[in-house]
Amino acid sequence: MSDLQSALQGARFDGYVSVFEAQPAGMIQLRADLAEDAVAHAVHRATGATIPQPLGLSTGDRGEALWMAPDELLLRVLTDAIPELLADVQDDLRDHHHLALDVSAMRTEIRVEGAAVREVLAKVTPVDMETLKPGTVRRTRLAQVAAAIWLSNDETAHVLCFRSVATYVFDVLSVSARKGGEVGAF
Amino acid sequence: MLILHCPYCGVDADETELSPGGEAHLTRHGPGSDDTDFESYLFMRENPKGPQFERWRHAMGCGKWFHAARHTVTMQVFGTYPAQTQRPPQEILDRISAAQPGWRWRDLGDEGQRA
Amino acid sequence: MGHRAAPVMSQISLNMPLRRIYSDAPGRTTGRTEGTPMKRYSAFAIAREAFRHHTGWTRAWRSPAPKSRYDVVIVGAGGHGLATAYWLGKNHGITNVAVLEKGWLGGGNTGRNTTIIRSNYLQDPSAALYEKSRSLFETMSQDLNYNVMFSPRGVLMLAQTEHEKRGYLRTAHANALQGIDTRFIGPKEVKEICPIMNTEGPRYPVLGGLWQKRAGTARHDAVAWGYARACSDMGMDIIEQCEVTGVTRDGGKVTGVDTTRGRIATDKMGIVVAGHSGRLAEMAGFRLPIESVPLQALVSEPIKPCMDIVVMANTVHGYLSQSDKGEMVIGGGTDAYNAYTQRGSFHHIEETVRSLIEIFPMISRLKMLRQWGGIVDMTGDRSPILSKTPVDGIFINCGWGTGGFKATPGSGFAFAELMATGKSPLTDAFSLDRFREGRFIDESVAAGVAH
Amino acid sequence: MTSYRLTTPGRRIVRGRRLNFTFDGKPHEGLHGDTIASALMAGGRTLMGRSFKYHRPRGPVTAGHEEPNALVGTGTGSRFEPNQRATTTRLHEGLRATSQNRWPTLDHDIGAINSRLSRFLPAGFYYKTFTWPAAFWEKVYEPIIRRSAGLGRPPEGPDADRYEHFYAHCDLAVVGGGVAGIAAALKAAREGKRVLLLEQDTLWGGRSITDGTMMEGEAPADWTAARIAELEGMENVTLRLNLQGSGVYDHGYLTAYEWVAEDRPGADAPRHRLWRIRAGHIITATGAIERPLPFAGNDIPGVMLASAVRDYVSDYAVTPGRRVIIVTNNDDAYRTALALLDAGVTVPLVVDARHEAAGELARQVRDRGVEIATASGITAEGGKEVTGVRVVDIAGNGSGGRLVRCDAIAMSGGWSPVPHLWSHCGGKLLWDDAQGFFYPDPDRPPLGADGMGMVSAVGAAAGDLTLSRAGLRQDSKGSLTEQPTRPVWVMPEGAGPDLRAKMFLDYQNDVKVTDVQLAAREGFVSVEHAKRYTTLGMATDQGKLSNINGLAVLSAQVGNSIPQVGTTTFRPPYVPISMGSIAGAARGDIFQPLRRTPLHDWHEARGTRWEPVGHWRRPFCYPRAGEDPHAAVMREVKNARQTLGLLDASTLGKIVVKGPDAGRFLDLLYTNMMSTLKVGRCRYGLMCSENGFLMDDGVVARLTEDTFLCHTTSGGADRIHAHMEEWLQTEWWDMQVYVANITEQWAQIAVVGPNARKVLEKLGGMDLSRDALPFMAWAEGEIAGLPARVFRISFSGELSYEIAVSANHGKALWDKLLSAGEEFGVMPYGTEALHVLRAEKGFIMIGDESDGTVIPQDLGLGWAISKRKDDYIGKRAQERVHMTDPKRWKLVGLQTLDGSVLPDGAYAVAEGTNENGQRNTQGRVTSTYHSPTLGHGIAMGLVLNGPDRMGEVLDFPGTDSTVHKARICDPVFYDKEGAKQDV
Ligand SMILES: Cc1cc2nc3c(=O)[nH]c(=O)nc-3n(C[C@H](O)[C@H](O)[C@H](O)COP(=O)(O)OP(=O)(O)OC[C@H]3O[C@@H](n4cnc5c(N)ncnc54)[C@H](O)[C@@H]3O)c2cc1C
Ligand SMILES: NC(=O)c1ccc[n+]([C@@H]2O[C@H](COP(=O)([O-])OP(=O)(O)OC[C@H]3O[C@@H](n4cnc5c(N)ncnc54)[C@H](O)[C@@H]3O)[C@@H](O)[C@H]2O)c1
Ligand SMILES: Cc1cc2nc3c(=O)[nH]c(=O)nc-3n(C[C@H](O)[C@H](O)[C@H](O)COP(=O)(O)O)c2cc1C
Ligand SMILES: [Zn+2]
Repeated sequence: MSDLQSALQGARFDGYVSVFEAQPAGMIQLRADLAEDAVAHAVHRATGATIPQPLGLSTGDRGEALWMAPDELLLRVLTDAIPELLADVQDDLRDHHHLALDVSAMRTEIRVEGAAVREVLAKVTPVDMETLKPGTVRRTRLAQVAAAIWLSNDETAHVLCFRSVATYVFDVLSVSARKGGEVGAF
Repeated sequence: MLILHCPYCGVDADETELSPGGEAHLTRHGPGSDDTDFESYLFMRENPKGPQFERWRHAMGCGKWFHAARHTVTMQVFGTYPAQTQRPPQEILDRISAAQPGWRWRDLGDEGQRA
Repeated sequence: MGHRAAPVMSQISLNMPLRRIYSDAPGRTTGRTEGTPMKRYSAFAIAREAFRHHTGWTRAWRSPAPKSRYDVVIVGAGGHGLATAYWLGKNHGITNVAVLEKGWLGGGNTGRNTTIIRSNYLQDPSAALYEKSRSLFETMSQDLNYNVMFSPRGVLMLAQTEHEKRGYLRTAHANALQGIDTRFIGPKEVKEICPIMNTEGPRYPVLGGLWQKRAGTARHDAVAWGYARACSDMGMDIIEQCEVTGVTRDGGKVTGVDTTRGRIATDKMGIVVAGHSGRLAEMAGFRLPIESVPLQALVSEPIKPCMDIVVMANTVHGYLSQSDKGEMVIGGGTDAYNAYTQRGSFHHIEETVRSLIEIFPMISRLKMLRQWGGIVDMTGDRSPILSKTPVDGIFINCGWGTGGFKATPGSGFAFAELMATGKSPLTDAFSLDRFREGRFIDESVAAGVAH
Repeated sequence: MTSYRLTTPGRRIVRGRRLNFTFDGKPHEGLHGDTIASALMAGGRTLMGRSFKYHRPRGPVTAGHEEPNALVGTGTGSRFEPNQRATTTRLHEGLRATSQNRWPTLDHDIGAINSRLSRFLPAGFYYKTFTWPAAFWEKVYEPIIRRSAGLGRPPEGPDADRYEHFYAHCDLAVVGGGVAGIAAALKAAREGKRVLLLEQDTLWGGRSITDGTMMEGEAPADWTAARIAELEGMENVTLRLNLQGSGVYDHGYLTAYEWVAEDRPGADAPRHRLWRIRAGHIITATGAIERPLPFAGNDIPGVMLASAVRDYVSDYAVTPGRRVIIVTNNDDAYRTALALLDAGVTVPLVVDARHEAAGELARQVRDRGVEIATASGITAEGGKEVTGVRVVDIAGNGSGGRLVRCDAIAMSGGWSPVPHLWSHCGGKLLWDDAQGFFYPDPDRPPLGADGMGMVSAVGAAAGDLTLSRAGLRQDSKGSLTEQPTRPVWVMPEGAGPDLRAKMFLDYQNDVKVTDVQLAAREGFVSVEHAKRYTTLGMATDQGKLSNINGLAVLSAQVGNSIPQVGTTTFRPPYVPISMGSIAGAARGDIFQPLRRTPLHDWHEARGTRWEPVGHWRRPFCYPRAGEDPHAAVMREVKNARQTLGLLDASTLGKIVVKGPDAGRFLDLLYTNMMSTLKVGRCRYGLMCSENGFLMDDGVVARLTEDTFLCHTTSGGADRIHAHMEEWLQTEWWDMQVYVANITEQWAQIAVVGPNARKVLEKLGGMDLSRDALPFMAWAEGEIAGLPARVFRISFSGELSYEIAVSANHGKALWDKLLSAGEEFGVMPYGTEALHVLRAEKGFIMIGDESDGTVIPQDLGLGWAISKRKDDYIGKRAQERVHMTDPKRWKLVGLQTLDGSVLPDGAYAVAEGTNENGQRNTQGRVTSTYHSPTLGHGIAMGLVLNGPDRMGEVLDFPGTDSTVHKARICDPVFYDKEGAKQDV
């Protein structure tokens, strides 16, 4: 769709790691009692994934579920699937107190790639990046804003931030990734 | 620069991920309440030089409010616990008493006074 | 052997022949241990002393042991406590006064503030009190025969948002009716007064500022020392290393205090202990709408003069001036949680410095020499309390929070009047009952303001 | 010209690599590895600075971070920096150094006159004088005092370099990479702990490399190299040089300062990096610093710490002189004699304060033919350089004595552990009387979050100067048992005032023994008072050299023991750190987050004048070429009234509240009744704080039976969302309600004006007729092919639609509106036009009509306060006497008699003055604008009994002595019936 405009319009910076805007994903914010079977069912139907452990991420064939809070998940699926999946979730949880919203446009994912991703992130977040395991999702502070950070492997970091500060976060990460700033501590 | 354990998401959170919310275990006084009660609910504070029960929000993390028992001089943290609690867990009270024998929290009255 | 000696020990010291020395009617000379009058300070005195290696100088204030009873006991020898004692003597003839200090006098917030003095407050009661105070600073050095280096170099409060600008315009109007000389000035004049400032932004271009020309700074320690010397000279006892540990009452009336140097009787007592107000109130049996939080400051290494005014940038929470010695004195934010450590969290230093670099880019290449904190007493409406209390005979002066240094002389003046006569027009609005009545004095309304 | 470069090797310098630099504009040459100080000394210059107060000529006393004297400016322009320690600043090609605090030149400084006048300028003299005549202080004295302030010249303009932060975590951080630190790190690392070992120097090994004897059978350098190699091979260890422990804060937070590219100006690398380390435990292995000896003339250039002399010889192959006399109270200084002798420098004499010099080191020195004068002290002779010493009886008054010629003096007053980091967060110290120093009390460490000690000290930093407690056997060739030190605080001990006035304690601030004694005499007996009265320890070295000597002098004068007098408070940073490093990368574009709406770039490209609103930026107006902002605002207002305006309303907060109890919850949150709102409808609502004051307002739309969408002010979204979560989590946690802040999911555009419907119909997709979508209703559908929610609400009083589309579609919708609106003369308008439009309608604005002291009742908003509810947040507070006081100022309209615009923030005066002599007032202006629609000024204000005083005229004095007269009127100036918005 030509009308679609992501926050960073595909921006990219190559320093001693690469920083770039990831393909926009469809996102559903789900608040519910995560212990209920119906919730597990709805999440599975939408993503193919199970309910993640606290601070976890679980992957299914249609998408993934990120643990955001004890009563909150973020489901990441294909953008085009959103209207249908959202309706499904709402339908599945019809009789359960819950909140499910399309929040696809509200957040931006920035990818950081390279051998030094941990180090670059360690310049801007108080999380222990050296020991953060791939698959652990940390909602935390990145420079002066909130963000969720996780590694999918040792050389790929995902940073999820609010759309309005996407440029800020991108700039902050780019400055941190500038050549000459290598720390070499981890 | 505090680190507090968020009892909801299990993270040992850096102070900069958190936002403080003042004294914990205040009783809300609404319409019809006595002037003194209302004044003390809104303004009068324990402000102890010693162990204090206080509210925190894991603002940049899971967003949940929790309570912490912290010493305002030594900065020792005796424990954190969910905000949906009327009184501090006994084990935390015990821990405070161990660190500070004879300690007593005014609002807990005699209950809070441990040997 | 420290000052925290058991009360029993100090009881003994009470039996020492001190009463003989101090029971005389208070006066200029009789109060002094040496029996010699206080030496007047002057350039001639220095010249005279220079030729005898400055051996002729005597103590600036005496160090007496406590008597068993005083007409008035002031707890806390910070600026406000000492100023209260001074005006009790000077205006009300009450000189049988003890000022009790748990540490060294002036060692609380008086000794650790960024020394900004101004009176351009919005609300009438504040403006009255702070302007009284500012005007007393004008003559303090002569009044005390002690150079407190009041430096009315001008204070500029920057407006960096439309909202802030409108707030200062409002303050300027209020000040005009309160008899306070302030002016809202535009960005061009800002740049002229303070050339090292980057007024162009880019983030928060300077839209102007509220300028009070006769506001400024003073040497904070000297204020405490000058008052201590003057009080001592009136025969008052300033007793350091004497911590109040309890308040004794007879029903609803105060009868005295327990201290680390023994029990002292009095039926009139002023609590002037800033961050420790809640503790003293607890001893006296009441609660206060106060929370104690650390507030931090820092200084850079000294450099040659580059800035001749005080700048307060409230949008970004940074306060900057250059001391007479050359350091840039920088004030920042408070921790938002209670603590009694005079430290504070590092990220506030970071926030403050970051903001000030934005406005004063040159300080990026200065170095931070030292950072410290004080415990400030924040009230529910961020305005001070000068008031009677639920206990008869106990008066409280507290809640100055992040901005009470400037109020030191005025606060003492008004509080002494309240203590001596039971009423002062300057303190009326600052009574404790305002919280119950919902009658707040909120200064933050025009634009976030501190110090 | 007595200092020079030796031919012996220096372990830090590379002989072949010459570097050119300048000092005060004159060319100099140094070697790779040199500091500015070592290079200048190699070139024969020891005079490097002037002291603060007396402008005394000064040379380096140290070879390290504790240097008080040799401070210079480096660099030029945007890389100029004052007060750099010449003793630690590494040389680089082209470096430009300048001396400080002198005029016209370093060698001939007019200010040195102060030194002659020093007897008139004792400690605290300014408190005693300059008060008469009163006016002179401000006009004459203070300007003079101020002009003489400071050391270096201020930096210029923006900084050309960049900085950054780094967060590191470990079980154990070891500060100091001397042998004690290395051993501690190794022990923990072998136990599997995550260890960070940091060393401020460029080399490992600390003092032991120069001073140490054999360690566990190895030479210290070999011992060090082997241990470092082992540590380097371990996964769980991070080793860093050039990284200085800077401050210890609560809960194991350690800041550290890294010199990354300071010696590579212009390199694309951060100059400094500030580390924030979270350590489970911290070990300070920071070693010890040598103390100067207080003898007369101890500040003459050429007088140096004995260890520094040794360092210059062995590290840089530089000697401060050809004939160097050693003066000491301990054995360690004899190492300097040996080092000098080994390097071929003459040591005519060692002066030892002790009654005998019987140690092994002394024997070695004596064996090499050097005379040792025991039970002796010195006074130094010289002006800008040392010319000799007078050897005097240590117990005497300093008179007489024989003169021995020399050109440098190496002094040692014993060693003091470096306790700074230990003390920053509350660690306590013990006094060692024999060695004359304070050291960390292991039983009173700073406490961590768990209430246990979080810092420990090892090695010399723990007072274990010979490392016997560290378990490091410094075995040696011979038996090197050292003889006890004899603490000396004044040399000679019986010196009279003339000599004591030349014994410097704090070099930089020119605090002498006599100053401290004067302070004590005047009652400044608390160490903290003495510090502040004399400025002892307040210079850029923070008393690293002066503190102990100073308080020993104080305690002797006061008659208390040294531990009774105690130390002053140690504060971070350990050594000054650049402000740039504290701010880190946060400057320029990323100084603070800038929040951008999906239309931000469009506004920017359009040359909008921005207004910061929280971290957002909103267009204030869109001036056209040649148009001033006021004219732009007037044009934008008129256009919206007459035809069609567009406003980027994306920053308005949008919070979804859902659940079975959502209605009940909102009834508590808002003053209005929200639970009765019908699905499909909107209602304006007010929120108060629990203290009763108005805090936010906005339109609430009921989306479904159990779902509401709450709009908040732009600045309020996060705050109100947090406010809701707080009440739900901490008070009403039994309620079944979820809230979500989805502000940024939506781009929201207000389409405003008589042609609003037409332009939307042109875009097509939804029935937006009055019947299908009446005023205060909302609907979901498509506009121009984009899924949208449309709210028929109006903050302008015109026909108005607020259209929300996915943020991804915001720009597309905006573009379509602009092109479809072209035929109607569409124009975007900014926040200021928005303000004028709402003011013409008498709509209140949070932050203008409300200021945190205003309750809804003041604003005539009683209709929005439900009388049927038992409770809402703020209700109880509004029952207090002051809140129900009939004398509260109430909202009215104000119109000047002459049509002019009332000044912003003006007050309406009343008769007379109050008790404090302030003019009485009876109201104030809250909003004031020129209304282009009405052609005159309009204002709102709060006035005493205002609503009952319609038509009355009030006086509003300006700040310029003009008085503006304004009549009280209805606050709704335009379209009182509300016909225009409801068409
Ligand atoms: C970092 C910082 C910056 C500031 N900047 C400014 C500024 O720029 N301008 C400004 O106007 N204000 C400023 N302030 C605020 C100002 O310092 C204070 O409001 C003011 O100094 C308070 O004076 P005081 O005499 O009431 O309290 P203090 O000076 O704190 O005196 C209280 C005294 O009471 C003593 N005490 C406490 N408990 C007991 C006890 N039980 N027994 C005996 N004695 C006791 C304490 O030891 C202390 O000496 C700042 C404060 C800080 C911390
Ligand atoms: N006999 C004596 O009189 C005497 C006196 C002093 C030292 N010594 C000798 O000194 C050595 C002591 O060994 P040690 O390891 O305890 O101390 P050390 O002085 O050898 O090592 C301390 C190290 O810590 C570093 N350091 C200091 N502060 C720092 C900071 N804030 N951040 C980072 N690094 C910092 C220093 O640069 C140094 O390398 C032994 O060789 C001992 O014999 C002897
Ligand atoms: C206005 C002002 C200026 C200061 N200037 C210096 C200074 O030049 N050098 C210094 O070491 N400390 C300076 N300080 C800080 C004091 O050394 C000290 O840190 C502060 O008074 C708090 O006391 P404490 O650190 O002993 O707790 C200054 C403090 C103030 C309030
Ligand atoms: Zn959490």
